[in-house]
Amino acid sequence: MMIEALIGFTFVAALLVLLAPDEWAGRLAFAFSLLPFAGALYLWSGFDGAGNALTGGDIAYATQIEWLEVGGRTVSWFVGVDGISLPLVVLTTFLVPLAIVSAWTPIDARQSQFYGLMLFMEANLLGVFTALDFFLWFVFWEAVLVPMYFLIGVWGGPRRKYAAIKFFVYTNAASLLMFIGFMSLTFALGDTQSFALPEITQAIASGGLETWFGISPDRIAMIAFVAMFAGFAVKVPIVPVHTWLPDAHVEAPTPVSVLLAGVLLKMGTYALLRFNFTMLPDQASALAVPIAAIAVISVIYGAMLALAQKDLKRIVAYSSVSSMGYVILGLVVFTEYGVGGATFQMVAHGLISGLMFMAVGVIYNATHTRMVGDMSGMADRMPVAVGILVAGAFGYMGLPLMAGFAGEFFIFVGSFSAPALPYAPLFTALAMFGIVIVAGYLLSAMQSTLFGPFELETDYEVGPAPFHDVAPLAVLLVAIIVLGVAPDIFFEMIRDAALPVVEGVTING
Amino acid sequence: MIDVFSYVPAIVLLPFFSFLVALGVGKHLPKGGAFGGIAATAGSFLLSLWVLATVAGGEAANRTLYTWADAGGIGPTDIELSFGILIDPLSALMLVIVTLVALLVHVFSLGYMNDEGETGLPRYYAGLGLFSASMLGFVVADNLLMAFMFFELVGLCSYLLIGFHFREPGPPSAAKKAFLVTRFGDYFFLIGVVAVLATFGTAQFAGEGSFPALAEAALNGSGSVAWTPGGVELQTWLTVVGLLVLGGVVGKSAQFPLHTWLPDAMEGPTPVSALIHAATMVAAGVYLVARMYGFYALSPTALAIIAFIGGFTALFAATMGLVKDELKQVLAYSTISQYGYMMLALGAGGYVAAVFHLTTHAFFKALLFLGAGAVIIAMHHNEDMWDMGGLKSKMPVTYYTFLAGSLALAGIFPFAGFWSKDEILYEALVHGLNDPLLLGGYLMGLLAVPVTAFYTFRMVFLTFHGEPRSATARDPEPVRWNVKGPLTVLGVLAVVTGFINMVPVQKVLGVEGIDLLHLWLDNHWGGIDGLSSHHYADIGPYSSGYLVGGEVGTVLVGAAVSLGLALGGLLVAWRLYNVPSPTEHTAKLGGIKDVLYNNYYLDELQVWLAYRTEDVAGGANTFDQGIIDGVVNGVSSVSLFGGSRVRRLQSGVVSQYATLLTLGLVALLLALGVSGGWFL
Amino acid sequence: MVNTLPQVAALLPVFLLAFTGLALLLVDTISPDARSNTSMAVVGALGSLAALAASVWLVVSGTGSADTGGAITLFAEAIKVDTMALFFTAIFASVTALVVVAAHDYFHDHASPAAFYSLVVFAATGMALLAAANSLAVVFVALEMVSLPSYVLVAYLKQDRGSVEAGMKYFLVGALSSAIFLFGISLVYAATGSLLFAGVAEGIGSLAGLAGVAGLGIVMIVGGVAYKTASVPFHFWAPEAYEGAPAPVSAFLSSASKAAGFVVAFRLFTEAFPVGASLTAGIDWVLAFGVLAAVTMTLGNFAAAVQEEVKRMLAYSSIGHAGYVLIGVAALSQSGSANDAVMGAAMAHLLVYGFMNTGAFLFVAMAERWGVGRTFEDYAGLSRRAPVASVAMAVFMFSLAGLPPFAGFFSKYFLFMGAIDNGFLWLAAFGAVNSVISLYYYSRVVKALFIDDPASSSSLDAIDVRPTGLYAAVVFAAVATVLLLPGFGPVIETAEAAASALF
Amino acid sequence: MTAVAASIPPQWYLLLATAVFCIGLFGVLTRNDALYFLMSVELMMNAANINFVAFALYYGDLTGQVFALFVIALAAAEVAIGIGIILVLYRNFGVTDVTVPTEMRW
Repeated sequence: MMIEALIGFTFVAALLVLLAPDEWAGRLAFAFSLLPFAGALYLWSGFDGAGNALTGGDIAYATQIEWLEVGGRTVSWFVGVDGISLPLVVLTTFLVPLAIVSAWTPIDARQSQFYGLMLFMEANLLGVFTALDFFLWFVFWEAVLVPMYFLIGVWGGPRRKYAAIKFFVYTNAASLLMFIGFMSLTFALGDTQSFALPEITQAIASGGLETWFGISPDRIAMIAFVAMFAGFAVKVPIVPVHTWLPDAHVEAPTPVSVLLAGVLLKMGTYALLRFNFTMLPDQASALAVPIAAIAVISVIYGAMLALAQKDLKRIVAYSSVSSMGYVILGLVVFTEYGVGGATFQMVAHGLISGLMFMAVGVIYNATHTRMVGDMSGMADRMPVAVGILVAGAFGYMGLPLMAGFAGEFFIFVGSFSAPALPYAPLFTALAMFGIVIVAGYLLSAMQSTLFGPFELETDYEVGPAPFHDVAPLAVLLVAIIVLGVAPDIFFEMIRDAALPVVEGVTING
Repeated sequence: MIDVFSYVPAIVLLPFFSFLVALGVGKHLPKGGAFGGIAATAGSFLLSLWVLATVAGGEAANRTLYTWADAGGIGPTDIELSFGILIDPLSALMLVIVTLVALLVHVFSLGYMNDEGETGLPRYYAGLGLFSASMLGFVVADNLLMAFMFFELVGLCSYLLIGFHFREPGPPSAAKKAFLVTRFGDYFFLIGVVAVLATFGTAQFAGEGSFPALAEAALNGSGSVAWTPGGVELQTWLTVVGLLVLGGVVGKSAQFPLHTWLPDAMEGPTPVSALIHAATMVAAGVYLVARMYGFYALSPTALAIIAFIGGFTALFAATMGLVKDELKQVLAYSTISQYGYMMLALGAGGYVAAVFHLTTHAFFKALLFLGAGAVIIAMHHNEDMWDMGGLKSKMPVTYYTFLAGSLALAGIFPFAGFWSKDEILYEALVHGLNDPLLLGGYLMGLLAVPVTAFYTFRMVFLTFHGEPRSATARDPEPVRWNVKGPLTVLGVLAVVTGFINMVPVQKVLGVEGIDLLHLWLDNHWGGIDGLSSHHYADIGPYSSGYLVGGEVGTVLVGAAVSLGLALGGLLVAWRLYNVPSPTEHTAKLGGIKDVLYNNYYLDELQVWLAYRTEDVAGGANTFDQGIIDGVVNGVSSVSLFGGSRVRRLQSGVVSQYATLLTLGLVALLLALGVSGGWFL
Repeated sequence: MVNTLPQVAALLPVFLLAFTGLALLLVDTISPDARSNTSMAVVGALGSLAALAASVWLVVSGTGSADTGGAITLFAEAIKVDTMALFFTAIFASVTALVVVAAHDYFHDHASPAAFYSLVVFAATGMALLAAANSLAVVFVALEMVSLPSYVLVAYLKQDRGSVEAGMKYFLVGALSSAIFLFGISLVYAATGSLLFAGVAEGIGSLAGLAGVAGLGIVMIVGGVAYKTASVPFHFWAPEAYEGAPAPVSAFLSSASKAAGFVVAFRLFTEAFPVGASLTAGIDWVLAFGVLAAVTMTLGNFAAAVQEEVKRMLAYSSIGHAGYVLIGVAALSQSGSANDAVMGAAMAHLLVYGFMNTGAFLFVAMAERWGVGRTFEDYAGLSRRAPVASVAMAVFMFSLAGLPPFAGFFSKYFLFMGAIDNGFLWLAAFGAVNSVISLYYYSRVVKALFIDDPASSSSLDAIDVRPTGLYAAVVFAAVATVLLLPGFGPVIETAEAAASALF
Repeated sequence: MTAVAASIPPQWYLLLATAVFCIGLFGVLTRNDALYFLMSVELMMNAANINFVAFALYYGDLTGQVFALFVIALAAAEVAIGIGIILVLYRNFGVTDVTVPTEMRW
């Protein structure tokens, strides 16, 4: 019942914060958000899962309660964690308190609503990462969008309304596509009478797919795979369905960007791993080349776009597209290092992009501009914040002994000689070139904004950032370095859960 | 007996702690944390000496200390990614060099930074500490991945230190360039690392299961590799991998065409330049090749390419050094050129020669940079040699040590540089006689000798001789012990280091046992199997050929030629510049002059490339905003337009509703009727 | 316990509603002045709640369900009480209760509110009867019992040109449709010689060359149903009627009356015109409904997406939802394994819809009560002054759009699921695309309420009163909409049981 | 009498009813005046009645006949309400032309 307690408490906390007066809503929300983190650490400390939850491994903290039955199929409250979902749970509960603290400075209106929605979103995110029943999962998956819609729409920048609706409609359209794909899959599984993901996965693995309204099993699987991939691709996002992301990021307030990049994008990759690559590995390996091509395009194209941006947030946003490309590559190669590295990269990128957005936000708080051209020599005025920003940027460039390098390197090692992917070395080498471009645009942006003589058009004095702005940055940086020096903290359990996925695939040719 | 090797991590960690201390509480410490750094590097230096002694005592270490990650790869076993230490004669020697230079640079910094009242000293010493730590970690690395990681950290530190004066426009740009250009090289290095792991399932340097050993076994058929890309033959693939790793070397060791960052890097504080050029960053590249020489030796093609790049860079950089006006610029190009020599040596199978030159160069180049630093202090940070002159009498210590360094650099007997450079050329010659590409490298290296001597002494004469050409030169600022001390130490070393490896003497006079470095690297006192020079010679492709008079004759001829050329260059410089008031003679070069001034327009080329890339990015952005996002927004506007059409149906006139309603019903009737065949 | 009571007790909810209506008339005659508003509202509310309680109790006690001896038929089989009938009676009763409570505030200053309540309750009675009809005759009579009061209700504001125009259009289209419906019945009678569903089904099974007549009749009946459910092409009255009518009436019509139309459809096209028999007779009404469903939801959503007035947007959206629910009939198939699933989902959706849509219209009623205006712009920033109501409205909007964690999500997705399960992927796809569009315009309301800033500082001053009844109704509807998600299990299972009893 | 009625083949009744229905429909579609509209609708309903009565005879059961009576009553009620609505329509718009009130559209 730990997971239920975790989610339930977060919901309650959200409610209480909603009702709290604005003055101390922020502090209260922070205090509350620490408990889920503690809870997640407790889950971690007592983690006894083994293998992959979907392929019949031992699920930790599993509870399955029948909820309702429809069309002869049971929908149940079924939650639990394995080596893939637990790190993401920890990541979520870890990022939210920091994001809340980073909101203290910028959020100055309707605080209680803001923090309440943040916690509400956290609760749903936890649900997404722990749910093991499709319907339950889908409820949380969709429910994440609502608070996000408000967070962008109410507290966002000038074009917030456009960004919010775009995000909302775009991602919902995607989920519907995915929904239809998954449903046709379940109905082709004639004798599986539940929506429990493990059951469905194992049924498919044991050839449970039947001809359905004259469509052959293979074709159904392929249709479902494509539909789900397309649906999740929007969430990740992958080129060419990425255009909602920069708008959303640019308009969203800093703490929301942190969660958007840090956790929400991971929902997409997590779902891809769970559904497409774990349930339908053979379709995945049949489509390996096009998927890898998309991944590489995302990496290079996203990086090129970032290179062309002048808005610091846009830069980081596009580089997220680029980083997610690595994850896709890692998933499609079906090697232990590849899949495990992809999962690890989710966590690593969550921390690093969170740090970047936070740091940019701290500068924005002081300068009220994010345009590269508008400022220079910020290092002179806010040395600590800038110092951490620089460190974070190098983390983003994949500096060894920081989390980002571990994730990317695992993926590269896994993918370079992957038998599941034709021309693997070529794809890998191409994707790797991203590390050069990323260095290019981050260094240029830093040079012109952080260094050189201090210049900024303001009528007030720009001083060092307040402590509660810098503290979260420092915490994140430490976490990134720790994870980079000792990736096994997560990687051990991740690869334990990733192995069955890898073994699930039959390599053709 | 206590195990010294368990203290090796301390060698790396001590400077790291000094980094933490300086970063954390540096502003509350005297001298901004300088003493912490000095203490740390001193400690590392002593430990390194101890390690050196132990290795001399016949011990060596190749241990895995910490598993970073471990998961299933391709092939039978997991790929384990780990950290460890590999202590053999080579790394032990390198440890001593690095720690010594780092220590001296720390001491010198007291004079150069503190006494000059620089701000941000904690940041500076933190940088130095991290820099030393990274380099030491790189030196002791027992596998390619660990090496790569610290290689990257070295790059980071160079970025931080070159950009130390971040409030000025120049340094940040130079720092960016340094990191980017080396990053470009490291891109290939990274592919190389991944390729090695994929191919052999391990990245260990030494031992039975190490990748050089596996490659060797696979080539002579007594073993096999885990994976090779489809359709690529093993020998070719190994060459490709070697060249990929070489990419990183070319970047860090500033070889053509990735050398352009190094002259700009002079924007950093002079002690940092000394550290970068003598012992850390630039040395890292060459050291890496030496470290995995057992792998390169298996691929003649790779060796030939290394040799040619080296030789070409040696000459190419030297020519650019001819016309520079700033003191440090000249030294910068001399560095590029000297590392070119080392690459030539490695490519030519002169493993020992390369390490030898690495050693001597570390000392005399550190000396030259620190000397230059002293001059710069004296000149109130004016680096233009045309404003100097006549400093000889004002600052004798600096002058004589600097002179020793210059003689070494120019390769004048019996200074350190002579021995090492002579051996390189000798190796290139004897091996090159059977290998045209190598011979080309040799000839370029030989041509570079007089050029080097010329620009070196042009520098010396312009700086120290003749009449003072500016007010500051007439009354330079004095320097203190903390500057003179390091200079003296290095000056001595620049003179004597050559004697650790007097191969020519041995060959000519037949005195055994004076080629200490050869014996040292040949595991004469012990080491690790498979990492010895003769093993490299065995697996290497080269056979020696001799000119008239067999070996001895070749030795003498070679030495004589190179020494003669060096002296020639020196004399020309003497004639032109050792006069009371020297003038520019670059006009004599005519058109070439501009080319040399502008470094063969290579920077322009790279800038041009950067701009083109930005254009492409801009195009991609337009495409993204216009086409891809346009489609997205198009969908919504189209549906809204459709909606505004649909609503027009609702005309508000009820009788029209009746009509439409009836028509709809009739349509339905007809459709179903026809399909159902009611009217038949 | 059914055995202990006379069979006719199964009609308890209907009787309760009828008596309530009469009681209201009585109260009105006793105290005919405007002050009777409150007392009328109380009586009406109590009566409808009693009916609700009764129907729920009957459902729980398993009256008319398969496991307690099957449906209860009364009056020479003209009436048939089964789970579905009671299920829908519950929907009608709850909507009525909400509307009555809300109306108390809406008509607080109306000259003669009394008649309103009795009309609403009588209409509800008709609906309840409709749900239990087992003969075409009863269907028609009950249908008129629903329609006639509705015409009056729409035109209830006699001084308001909008209300009158709406009433006129509603009435004329309604009259025409019922005529068509009636003629359809007569043709079916002509072809089959019976008005009882069972008899009709029999006749359909053995049509001797009269397939054409029966077909014409059935299609005309489809037309009648389409009118009641506001589906294309009989939907034209809906936007005007809903826009012009007093908001509580719009709520009543768009929720209860629509549901009434569907209960007829469900019964007719399972018991009177079974799929198999009709298809063999060459009467492919499944296709007809499929086309209607697709066209209806598309038209409704596209038109709703471009409205300026919230009320009219809701009107079109309710057309769109009619399209969704039509899937419940359109996705039936002869050999389909999920017939009961899809129809049950449709019923469940109607129940949920009864709450969320009524709530939405009642929020509009509140806005009209405040007099803040009708367009999206007028709603800007309402959340600043009326947070509770605005949150409730947001709940309704997201639920209508089919977003979790609200009930509309489940009902809608079970609907699509059932369609997919029965092989009607294309219908589900239509529904999905439309849901995306609907998301756009529903979120426009939320955007106006929460995100947009008020047009002017004074524009919110209109919100000076806190109409208790309206608030109560809206909040109750919102709570129900939320609680129906966790509590969806019994609902969907009852609905499926009810549906499966029809096949 | 009954024999006569019964001797007429049912198709004719169908045709008659359909004809009356179409006439009514025609009226609905062509007349703009609310009252004419109403009358035409009545006509359509009576067409249905013809069917009921005729086929009640044809099948020999009374259901249709009885139902016809129901329908007549309902039609009357409908007319009553219709007239009422047309009355308020006239009060507000001053016309009985149904094409005039078009304040609500699109």
